[in-house]
Amino acid sequence: MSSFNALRVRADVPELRRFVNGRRITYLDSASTSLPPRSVIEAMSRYYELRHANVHRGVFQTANEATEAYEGSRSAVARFINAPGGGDEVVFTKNTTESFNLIARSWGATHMRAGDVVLVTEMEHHANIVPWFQLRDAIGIEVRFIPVSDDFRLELRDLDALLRDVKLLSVTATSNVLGTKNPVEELARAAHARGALIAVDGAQSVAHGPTDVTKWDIDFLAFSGHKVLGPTGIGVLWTRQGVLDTMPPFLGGGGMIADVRTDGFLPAAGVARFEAGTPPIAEAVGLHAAIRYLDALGMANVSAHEDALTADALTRLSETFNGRVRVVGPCDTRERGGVISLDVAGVHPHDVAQVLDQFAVCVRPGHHCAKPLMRRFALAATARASFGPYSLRRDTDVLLEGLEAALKLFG
Amino acid sequence: MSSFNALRVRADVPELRRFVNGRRITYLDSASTSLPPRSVIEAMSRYYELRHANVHRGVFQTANEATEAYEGSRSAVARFINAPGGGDEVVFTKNTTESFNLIARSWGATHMRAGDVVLVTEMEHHANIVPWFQLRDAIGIEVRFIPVSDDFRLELRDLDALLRDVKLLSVTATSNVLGTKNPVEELARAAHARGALIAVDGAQSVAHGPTDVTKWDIDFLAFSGHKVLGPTGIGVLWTRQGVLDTMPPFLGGGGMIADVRTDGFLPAAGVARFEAGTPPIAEAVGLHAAIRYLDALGMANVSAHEDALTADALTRLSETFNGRVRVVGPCDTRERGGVISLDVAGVHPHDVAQVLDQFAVCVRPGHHCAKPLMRRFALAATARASFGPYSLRRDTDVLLEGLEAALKLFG
Amino acid sequence: MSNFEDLYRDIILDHYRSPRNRGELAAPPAHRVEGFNPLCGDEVVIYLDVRDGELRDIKMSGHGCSISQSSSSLMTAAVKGKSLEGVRQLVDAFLDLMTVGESGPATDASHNGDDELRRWGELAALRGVVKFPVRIKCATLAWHTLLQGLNELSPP
Amino acid sequence: MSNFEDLYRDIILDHYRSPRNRGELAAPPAHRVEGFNPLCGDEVVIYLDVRDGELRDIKMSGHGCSISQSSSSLMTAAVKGKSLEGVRQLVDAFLDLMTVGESGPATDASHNGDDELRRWGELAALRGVVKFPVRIKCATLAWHTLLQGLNELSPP
Ligand SMILES: Cc1ncc(COP(=O)(O)O)c(C=O)c1O
Ligand SMILES: Cc1ncc(COP(=O)(O)O)c(C=O)c1O
Repeated sequence: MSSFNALRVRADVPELRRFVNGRRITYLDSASTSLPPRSVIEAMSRYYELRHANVHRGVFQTANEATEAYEGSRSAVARFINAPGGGDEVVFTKNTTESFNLIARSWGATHMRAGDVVLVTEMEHHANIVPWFQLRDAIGIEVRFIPVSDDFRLELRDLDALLRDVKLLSVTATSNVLGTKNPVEELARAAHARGALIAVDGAQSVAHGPTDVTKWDIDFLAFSGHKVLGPTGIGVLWTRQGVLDTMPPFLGGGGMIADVRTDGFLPAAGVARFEAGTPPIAEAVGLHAAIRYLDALGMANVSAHEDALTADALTRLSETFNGRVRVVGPCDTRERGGVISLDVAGVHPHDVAQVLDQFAVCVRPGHHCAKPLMRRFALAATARASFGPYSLRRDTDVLLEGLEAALKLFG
Repeated sequence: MSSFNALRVRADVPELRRFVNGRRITYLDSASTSLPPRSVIEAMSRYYELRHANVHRGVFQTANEATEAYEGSRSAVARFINAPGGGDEVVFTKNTTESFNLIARSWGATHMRAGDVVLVTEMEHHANIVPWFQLRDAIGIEVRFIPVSDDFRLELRDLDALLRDVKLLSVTATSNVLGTKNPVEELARAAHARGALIAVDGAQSVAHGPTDVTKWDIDFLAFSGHKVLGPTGIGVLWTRQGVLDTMPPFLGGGGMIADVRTDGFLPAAGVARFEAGTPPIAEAVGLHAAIRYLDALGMANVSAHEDALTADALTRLSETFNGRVRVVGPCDTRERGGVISLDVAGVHPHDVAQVLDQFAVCVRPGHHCAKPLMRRFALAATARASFGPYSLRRDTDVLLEGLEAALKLFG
Repeated sequence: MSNFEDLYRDIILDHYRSPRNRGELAAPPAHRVEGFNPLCGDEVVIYLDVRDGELRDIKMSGHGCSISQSSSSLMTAAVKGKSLEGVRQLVDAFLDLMTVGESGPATDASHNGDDELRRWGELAALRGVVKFPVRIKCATLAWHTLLQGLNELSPP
Repeated sequence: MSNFEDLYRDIILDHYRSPRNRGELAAPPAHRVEGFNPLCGDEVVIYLDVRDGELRDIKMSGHGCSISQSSSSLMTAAVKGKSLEGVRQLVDAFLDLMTVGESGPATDASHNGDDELRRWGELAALRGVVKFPVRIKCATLAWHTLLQGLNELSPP
């Protein structure tokens, strides 16, 4: 087992040393974006200082090095998520959102017809909803939602009926509002049993516990570099080889073609066909460093660490505030990750966040790009606190202190 | 006039200090990607160390700072290209290629019908060809090509006839193979006179001379961060306000919506509607630093510097090799930029580049993502040398030395 | 006074806790207009009773943060009984006050003299918002909505 | 010997300057097969005269860099007159030699003994290519094309 020491992780992250309003930052917004450790920042700087060049087709040495760095990152991503087909199944996109658009417009537009159904859930992020509405508006598919129960879980009793005519089940591994972890393996079995494929939104899961697309037996996985301690500007779409091979190109341009004439073009083979134009090279280098860093921590350790923090935070929130602060999400840590949405009695999430900012606590108020879910629970917004591998119990101390102050100011 | 000193620029670029094969690097591949100065690399590192947060909707201080940094970059880009409507006309994409795909799928799919024509040129990069073929395959538009003359210019005699039924003229400002600079203002007048819009590919022009979309009177401008001394992972699409307002969203997801329900969505207003998901935040910060750097150099100075280098290189290539090395492109520097494609007698471009690598000279062999142009001149590939603001006359010395060696080895 | 305390002044908190002119008017005859901030979900509904070029009565309902709620309460108190022209002038002036330029607030009421402050009355309490650019949308929601209502009643 | 000199050995340059078996065969009766490297535009056309399970004659044309041209020339010299089975074995072994793993060349012929070298003959001159991963595609183009031709003649 790898060694894990949250204090050491914290020391590795430069931004956590910053002072705001006279206090050291308490960062509880990892569900929005994670803070990269020094090794990630330095890997990108070193890349730009030493070996920056455009990838592919270069003959000179730095061009070879840049290409190796870029392709090396692809292989590392494949190993990290245990992709059965290795790097040949990993497409670099710009973020999770582009990954879902790619699934919808390449796979979806090819394999779905009017009347076919894509089944999502009421707890999806807009990234896994809007592309399907766009496809619906283009070719007439149906977008169906698995309901969320009052206790913040997927309502799966009628799953078999919901799966009727479904070609793709597209579901988040972990909700970015509720923290709910969904039963991905069970859903994969159900989807496959009905002849449907399954896509998993890993944006909130990949940095917080082990990912194993082979064991999960899924068909697509999407996630973002910036949520796994890596850089902005890069995302991943992993697709099972047999599925990838059936997908036409998405964006058109350089790098994704085998030939272009004045009367048409021939797409390239493999993942290249989905990467039009100069790819996010430095970002791939940064993502590789992030994955190396997480790997060294050990994802099972990260998961255990965040579970403990979450359990502690839930207990203390309930004991301290006695109902004045409600957690919008499951209370059992076996069913949830470290994303804690708060509903503070009489205090609007904006005001909660503003008061917390006085304590240098970073939480996010808003609908978290999950408006159907907010409507489901008749909320306009929540104030969301979320953990990362660098989080400590003392972060919860400051959070509680700030929440007290907010209740006092507006009480 | 700003001060310009190429030696100082060179000192600012870390990668140019590197040694390869026992020699300091001679970087002649700026047309593929440019090398960022230290200030760009450090701006991004500082961002990740101090103020990284997700943009928009954040209330805490670093989130505000990140948002200001991101939006500040947008305004800086607008000023740099003299956008009449400011930052409200600047969309951040992932590269030039995505910018063209956005034009094709949002503007093109909305404003063009079967039989309408998009007019491109034989010297376009695949980024400005393939998206139009994809649109043709989707809705039946026609893709028409302005021919290139034997002296490497656009053949504009029949422009008026070529413009028949054209809805969009989409043309590169500077060819990435020939170096040819096209008469953008004249083309804009001709297009507008026929009721067509004009899109300009600035990938090869923006880092090499002044850009003024107002004076040029164009409708779209696309370029990439990594070709203007900035980072990978970011591109720009500038669109005139009146045109932008008529364009539906492109990718779907978070950030580009006004509302999402379980039965549909409402797109956001303004440029936000084209930026789905977490945008390239650190990359925008790097791009801002790059623009600040170029601005301080003065784009007119950069242009004069590269023109002088190009004129000198063309003269010496012709004097030294006496026809054994042919330049595939115009010889008059008033008509061309610092992109010099070489055809070396009896030596394949791959071998040219390989020999040059021994001298630590970085040039790019290949079709440069311009296969229709290569076919036009019956070339499989060229070896391309290209200048940037950090280029010096001595780079040409080493290039000539390497070319001599290549001719000797294969002669 | 710190920026934070300048944001959450007592007047603001008072109007948040005890909003003035809260409620509804029968519409019609009153005019009803809705405002919505899609980014944070804040919502305001305003009822306008306009007669003889004068805003005889105004009521508001909806939900939102302390800034948006107190701003709409302060607004109703400030505009009630005014001539439509006077209302328009006040709305324009207020939206101006809340505009931030590239390098910070364009107008900073706190630098203005007593005259200026007297003119704004209780509304001056909102001047602290300009130091928190993300909150400006909260403070202006009701005002934009009122403007829209006026325009619907008599296009400018 | 530096990597560079190891790439451009005299034998390579000699075969590049004076390619063996260059030309065409009337097809039919000969079998014609084309190979294309879309990334660099290299092209090779191979003509195969196969009779009684033997590659009686082979010719090649096309254009490309020194590595692809010399490799195809060396190939024609090595396979001409061989049994089809022998040709297949050689092609497989050569493509194996040119395979690089994640951490560099999988096989490095230069570490092998004299036996190995004797077996490869002049083809051993191509072993320097594995140190230049981007050039491997150049060296293998003709071989992949030959394999394709053999498969077209008699599916494996
Ligand atoms: C003229 C031209 N257009 C478009 C592109 C594509 O740029 P990118 O690869 O950054 O999308 C390039 C760069 O290769 C270019 O030279
Ligand atoms: C569950 C989930 N899916 C998708 C996304 C979108 O990620 P990105 O903005 O990086 O595209 C997010 C992040 O906000 C998320 O939490």
